[in-house]
Amino acid sequence: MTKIDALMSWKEVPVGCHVPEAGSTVHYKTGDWRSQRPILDREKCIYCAMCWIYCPEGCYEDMGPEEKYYKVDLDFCKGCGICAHECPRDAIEMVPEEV
Amino acid sequence: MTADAMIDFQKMTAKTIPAEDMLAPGHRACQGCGEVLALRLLMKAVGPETIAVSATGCMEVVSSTFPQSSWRVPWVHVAFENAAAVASGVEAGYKAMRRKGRIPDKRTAILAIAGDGGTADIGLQALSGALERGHDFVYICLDNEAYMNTGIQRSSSTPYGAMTTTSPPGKVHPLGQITWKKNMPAIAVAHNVPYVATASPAYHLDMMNKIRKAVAMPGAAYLHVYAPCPTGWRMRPELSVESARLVVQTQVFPLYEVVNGRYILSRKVNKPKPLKEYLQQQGRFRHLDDKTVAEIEARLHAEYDKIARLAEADAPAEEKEAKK
Amino acid sequence: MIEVRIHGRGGQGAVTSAELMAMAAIEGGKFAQAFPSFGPERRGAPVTAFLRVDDRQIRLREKVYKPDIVVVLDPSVMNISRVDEGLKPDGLLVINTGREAADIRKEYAFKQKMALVDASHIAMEELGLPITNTVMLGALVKASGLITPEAIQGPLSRRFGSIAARNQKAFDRAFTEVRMEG
Amino acid sequence: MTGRTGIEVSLALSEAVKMANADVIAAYPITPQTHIVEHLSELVADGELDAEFVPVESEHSAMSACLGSSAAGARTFTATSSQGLALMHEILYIAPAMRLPIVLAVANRALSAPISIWNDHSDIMGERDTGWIQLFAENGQEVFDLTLQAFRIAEDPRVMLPVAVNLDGFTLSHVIEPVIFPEQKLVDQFLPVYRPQIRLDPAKPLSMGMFGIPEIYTETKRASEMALMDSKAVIVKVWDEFEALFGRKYSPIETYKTEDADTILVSMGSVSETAMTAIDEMRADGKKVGLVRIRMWRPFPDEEFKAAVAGARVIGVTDRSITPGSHAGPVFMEIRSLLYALPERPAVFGFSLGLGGRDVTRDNYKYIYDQCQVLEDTGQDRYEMVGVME
Repeated sequence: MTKIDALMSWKEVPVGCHVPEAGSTVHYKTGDWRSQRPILDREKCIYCAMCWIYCPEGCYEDMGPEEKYYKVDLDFCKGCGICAHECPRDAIEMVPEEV
Repeated sequence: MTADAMIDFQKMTAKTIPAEDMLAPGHRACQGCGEVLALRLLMKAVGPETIAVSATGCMEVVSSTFPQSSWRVPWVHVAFENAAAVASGVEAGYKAMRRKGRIPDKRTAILAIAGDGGTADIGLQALSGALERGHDFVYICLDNEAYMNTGIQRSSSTPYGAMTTTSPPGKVHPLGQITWKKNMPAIAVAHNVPYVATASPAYHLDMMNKIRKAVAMPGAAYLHVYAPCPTGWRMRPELSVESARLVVQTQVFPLYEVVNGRYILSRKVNKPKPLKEYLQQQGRFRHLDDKTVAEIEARLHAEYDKIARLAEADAPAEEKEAKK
Repeated sequence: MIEVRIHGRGGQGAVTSAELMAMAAIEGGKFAQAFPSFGPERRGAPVTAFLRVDDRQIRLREKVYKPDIVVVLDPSVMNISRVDEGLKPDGLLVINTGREAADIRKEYAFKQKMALVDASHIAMEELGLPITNTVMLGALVKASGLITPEAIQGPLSRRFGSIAARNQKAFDRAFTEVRMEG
Repeated sequence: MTGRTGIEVSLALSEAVKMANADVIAAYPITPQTHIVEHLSELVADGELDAEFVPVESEHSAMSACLGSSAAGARTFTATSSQGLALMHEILYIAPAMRLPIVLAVANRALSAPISIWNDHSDIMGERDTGWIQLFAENGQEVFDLTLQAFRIAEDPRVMLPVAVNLDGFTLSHVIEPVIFPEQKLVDQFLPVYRPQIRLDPAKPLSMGMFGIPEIYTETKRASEMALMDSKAVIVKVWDEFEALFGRKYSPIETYKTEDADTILVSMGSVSETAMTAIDEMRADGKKVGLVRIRMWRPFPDEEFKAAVAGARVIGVTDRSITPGSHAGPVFMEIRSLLYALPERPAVFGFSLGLGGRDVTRDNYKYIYDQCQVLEDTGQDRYEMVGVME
């Protein structure tokens, strides 16, 4: 298991300072970078996947053919607003995070 | 394209895009980064049987802060100017070990990934060497048109008229960047590699299929990917994809392939949108006057026409016939 | 330890002759060293090569300053440098020349023993080329006894492959035709 | 090739790479390294060595390709000299930090300007602090042996560090001399197939070459420094094993007639042989002089060196390079600072010689011996560039 924080004894540094756990930035939550969050209006959503495709974080999850929408993972969403801007039905609105 | 490579190459459709990402979230790219978006989609398209080599740069830094990595494929970074050389070594090592029976006899995609500085400037020699030697790998240039990682300095890939921190428009020199963008795809084509292509993340399926084709093609391939940088371009972050679309629609960045020397236009732009639509979203072009914009537009249209003419000249006879 | 200095011009095989001698000596169980005068000299420029042969391990990486034997592959080199420089008083000069010994001694004032052979002539007849290195080895081996004449056969055949027989013949002729003087 | 053969040392080195069954050779030609890579490309072209020969477009790319190949898990070799090594400089640091067991032969040559193709140690001294294991050979047999050993040492799971085998350019690389070649099966016993514990493998994805923030950088440096220091014990074990199999002994520090010596000269590389002959001649003249040869330059064998010079009154250290601006050469500085902490320390004097192919002779060592006595007698402390025309 990769350590999450970088503070460690030199004896604990993995050989070559390599990181053995693939995709381990999932332990680093970028959601707190966000000053606005996307809110989806499921009434308008046509399940076209553009938010899922164009999210630079890859933080939209396909909820499947039953639910027919994509759900944002706020642990990682940085609030860039691409999903809202690219949505062909204007189904996503960016709203400020509460201060 | 050889017949064998054609057979291996399965075109991806909107329905067959894999759910899995090979680049995990939690990376530290800027809000709205078009480069990391392009990279994520490219990695999704190539899938897990891949080894990635990164040059120093934004994508390397944001994905690999110890003790975490965003990479779900084996990944190595060595330095700035040598991604192509490192990938050459990975490829040679794999080839030798496969031949000697030490690893399974299957094809592993080997990617070298660098920014425009790591490609068109400091990494050009290593890239030229690797393309000329014909290693079986794909070189991806993620072009955000300046040295963004170090703070938006100009590169040879910075477009004419763009403001960067080392091409500032001043009282005596008001233009900003005074040189025209280096034509990297043409340099790659000059190496007679089997596959060269340009791509934009706004045309995601086109881009994802190009990387798949590049991987399927035996030998060296070069992919030049437009990578919007809201931070470096002084642009609102939500406009990354739109700018990646406009750059194609304005003929600034033509999408094409060069397959075994034959030019194919991926997207014909017969009625280009006004250049101004593309420029006005980006603060880096704010200082340009209308006259300069018109000059730039004329030159970019001429560049586009060159590619279009090459594609037309190379088109198969039946296609030309059909046109008549 | 016997130290040999070979004078020639770039392309005449001075280095090769030192190498072949060293290989032959080593195969005969001796210790030997062969090395060129390291430099950027191109074809035609005067060059030297060095050879050391001993019965025990050679622990010396200097150039050869006081040779026991000097070999001259190309007589024209004698006009541009003192080939006998540093040559020990009881040393030996092995020279490619068709001229009389007295002539040579008079012109160059060599004080040491000389072994003369018309290597250029033999080379043209046997090899069809004015390359005198293997020819001169025949003279060197005969005049010095550094190795047995048979010892050269292995290195010659490995180096020259299909033309080894012709080189061997050139070597043999020089071995027989060499003229000792002094 | 087996048994005792007369062969050019560069070719003997290539034969060692062949017997080591290297997987990848990435190299760029530079004098005087060329014969090594020419012969390797012949061996590959003839199918005698089943390897990929990558004819890169520069030494920078040579070392970069080596990192890639080694990270992929392949046994990897390259060779260079001088400017070529300097061009590799940036990448040299990265190999040990990423624990990649590359073997590099350096046919040592001077650095420009003026351009010089001839031998000295300026090239490798510029790479002293890159974190590589650095070994020096004195003759052709050692070049062959050290090259084989280098793979074994580098790839030892306890080591996993790159190794540079140094051989003097021309002075050693271009000499034909006797070399004993072992049987292949003995080599295979000494050097098994390389099976790295970690490598770039899609079945087990890992990331190499990370971004190190200040909170971790110091610790990573400490970890690689300790790996280098700890490699000494493993190297010595490998040498013991080598001796048992092949009958030739290697030590981090090697001595010659030092037992009762009051003056000890220190040298590295092939000129040590000339120095030994000079010692013989001085001994014949009744001088109590001995020689210490540094085989293992990095990691520096502190304890072995101190033991080797114990009892000496004066030490004359020879350098084949200079450290401009410091009045000292790198080997001299190393040794003087090492011995400074001794309660009863000898006088240590530094001399540089043999720069840019200037011939290193027995007379040089005799002169250095004499100068050591003068300096000590007169209480002077002066670094000297031997043979410089005033």
